[in-house]
Amino acid sequence: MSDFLAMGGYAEYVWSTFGLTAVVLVINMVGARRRLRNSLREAGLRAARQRRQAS
Amino acid sequence: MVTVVSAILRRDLELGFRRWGDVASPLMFFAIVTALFPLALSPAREVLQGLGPGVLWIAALLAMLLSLNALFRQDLEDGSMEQLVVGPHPLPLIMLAKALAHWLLSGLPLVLLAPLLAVTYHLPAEGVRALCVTLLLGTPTLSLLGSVGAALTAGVRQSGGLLALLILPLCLPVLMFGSRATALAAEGEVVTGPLYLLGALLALAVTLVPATSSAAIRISLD
Amino acid sequence: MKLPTWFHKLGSPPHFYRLATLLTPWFYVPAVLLLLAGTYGGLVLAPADYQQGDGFRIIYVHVPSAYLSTMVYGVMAVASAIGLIWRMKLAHSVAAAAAPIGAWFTFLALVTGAIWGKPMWGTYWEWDPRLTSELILLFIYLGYISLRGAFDDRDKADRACAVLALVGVVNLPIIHYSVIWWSSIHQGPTIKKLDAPSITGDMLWPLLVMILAYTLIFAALLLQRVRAEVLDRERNARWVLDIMGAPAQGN
Amino acid sequence: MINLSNDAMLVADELTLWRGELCLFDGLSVAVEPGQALMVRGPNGAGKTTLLRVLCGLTRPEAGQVHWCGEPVETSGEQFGRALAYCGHQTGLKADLSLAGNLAFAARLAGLHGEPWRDIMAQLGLASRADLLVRHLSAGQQRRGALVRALMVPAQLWVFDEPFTNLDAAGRDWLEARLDAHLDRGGMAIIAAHHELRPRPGLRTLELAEAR
Repeated sequence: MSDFLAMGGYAEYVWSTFGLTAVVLVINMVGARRRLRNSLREAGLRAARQRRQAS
Repeated sequence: MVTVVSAILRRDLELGFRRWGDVASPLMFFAIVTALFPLALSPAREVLQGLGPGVLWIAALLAMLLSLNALFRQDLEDGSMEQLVVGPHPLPLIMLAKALAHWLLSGLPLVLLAPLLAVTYHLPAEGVRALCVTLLLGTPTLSLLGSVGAALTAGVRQSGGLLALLILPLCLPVLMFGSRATALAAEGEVVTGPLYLLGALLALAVTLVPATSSAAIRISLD
Repeated sequence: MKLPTWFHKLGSPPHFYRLATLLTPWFYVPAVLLLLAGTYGGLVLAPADYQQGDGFRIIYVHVPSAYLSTMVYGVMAVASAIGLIWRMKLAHSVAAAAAPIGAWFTFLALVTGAIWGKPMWGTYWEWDPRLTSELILLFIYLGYISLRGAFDDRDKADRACAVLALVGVVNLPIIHYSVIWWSSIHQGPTIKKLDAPSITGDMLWPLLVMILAYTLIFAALLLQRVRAEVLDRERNARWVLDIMGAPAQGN
Repeated sequence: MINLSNDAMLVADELTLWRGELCLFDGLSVAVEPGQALMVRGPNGAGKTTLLRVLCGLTRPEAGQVHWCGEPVETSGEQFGRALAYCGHQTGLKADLSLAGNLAFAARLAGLHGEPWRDIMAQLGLASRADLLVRHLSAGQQRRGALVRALMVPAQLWVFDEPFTNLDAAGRDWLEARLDAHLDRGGMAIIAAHHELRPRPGLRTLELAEAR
């Protein structure tokens, strides 16, 4: 296991790139979901407001 | 066709001379920026000769960016661009005339001032000649590309930095070929290659930009 | 030019919104699975490269993000063209949604490329044609995103950014080849450029798996962001109110 | 005078335009024929200016089409451009040029020779101001300068946005008389105004409701 982690001496480079990739992927996944949540919430507020105005 | 271009050129040039301050400031900026490097780095001949072409070209590019910002802003505020858009004349032709007028007021003066500044960098004669030729070929392309950026950001509030961010990546090929050709010429090498490429970029810009900046200005006027 | 009806149907926001809601998990799940498979393949199964040793494994994250950075700009340019020509707000929504994703992966390609450069050339940053083009592409993305942010009217922002994306897509090849020309003049061909080492079969399949995984992840992220953009643009439309009637599902 | 083709018509159908949350107009259709003047009235912010800009092809509506002689205004370029005289809120004059300089530019652009603006300028009492920089003119004089520019070049369709503001009584009468002559010759006009136009044959009114 430890030589796997050593990556033939390139450990810091390989793991840093894979780590950074994971971080960027997570940032994008969370970001996209939150962007959608915000729009859904705003649309919900607007719908509620219009329903109040209509009634 | 010709009357439209000449009418716009005549008006914009007259405006340029009336507000000569707007024409002079990019020139002074060009001179000051080129003077910064010897003061900041070193007045040594070899250093300056090595830096010369790049610094002069970068300063010229930045100087043109200064004047591009206001290119359409004033026309939008006083409604004169609106009249041109609503008028019978083809908008791409009008935008080409505007870009030409901008070049005459900002690009050409830079080309005339460049030899003077090149001397302060101890550039040899071939280098100075190459600098002028590359600027003569490159600055119109910068005006054209810049007119697209200016048209896109004309309606937007404070857009100084934005215009530079939009335009500079597009101007990189001109900068690279221009400064490279000047440096190579200064070392006595043949530079026909980059000059042809600069000419090709100019031809491409003259054909593609007018239609693009027309679409852009219509969007800003919407 | 008469368009196929499915194109118009796809172009109608409510139809697209429902489709996107349905499809998002179908992209996410396989994407994550392929990602794990590709990573395992690349890190464990693939043999070390005879020249770069295990350092070459960085290509399994660098190459897919570099591919994505250009592919996403292509998606933005096509969407912008469709948006301008057929005046489809949905197409503009796709371009608006794709930009931040493209910018992120361009940044990722840039940094992973630089890190990969360290063991190869000894320095983190090397003005290699590929990395330089990637850097300029990042500036173009940032320019696009800041132009979009500068407009407060959404329709104007869409159309202006569409023009910018088309101007960009015309300039990208020009910039790329002038960078190659520029670097060949400066460095000369002596310095070994950052090209992928010769890949044999069992090194190759993880890379293809990773590229497919990245594409699917991009699709999933894009669908979510486009749904958000569509909701923002269609705020006055009837169908948005109907959807809001139902409990909000933000999967 | 240009030949006023009597089958020329401006037709706008099903115009829809939102501004953010507000709907300015929805499904608005209007047509103007030779000899007709359409007065657009409505409270501030009802979208009068925007409607005029849509009819000129400057602003693109969310939905709907505007046709001039059957051609969509956005793509009819020369034909519509020659027929239209547009006077918006802005004067369209460069502040750093003299009034005469601006008008000379407009005349050259329209291919007119000599100084066709002299007599209109005199009628509007601007003769003595011709060589002043537009920057130094009062708002009223600048408005009248814009009117001179719009009226100098013969056009079949006038689209004026509140042309009567900053005009004194004499100026108003002059413009009303000028409008009558224009309509008699088969011209058309779309005018956004707050105050009542003099009743005349072919005058129609379009009331824009408050944007909701």
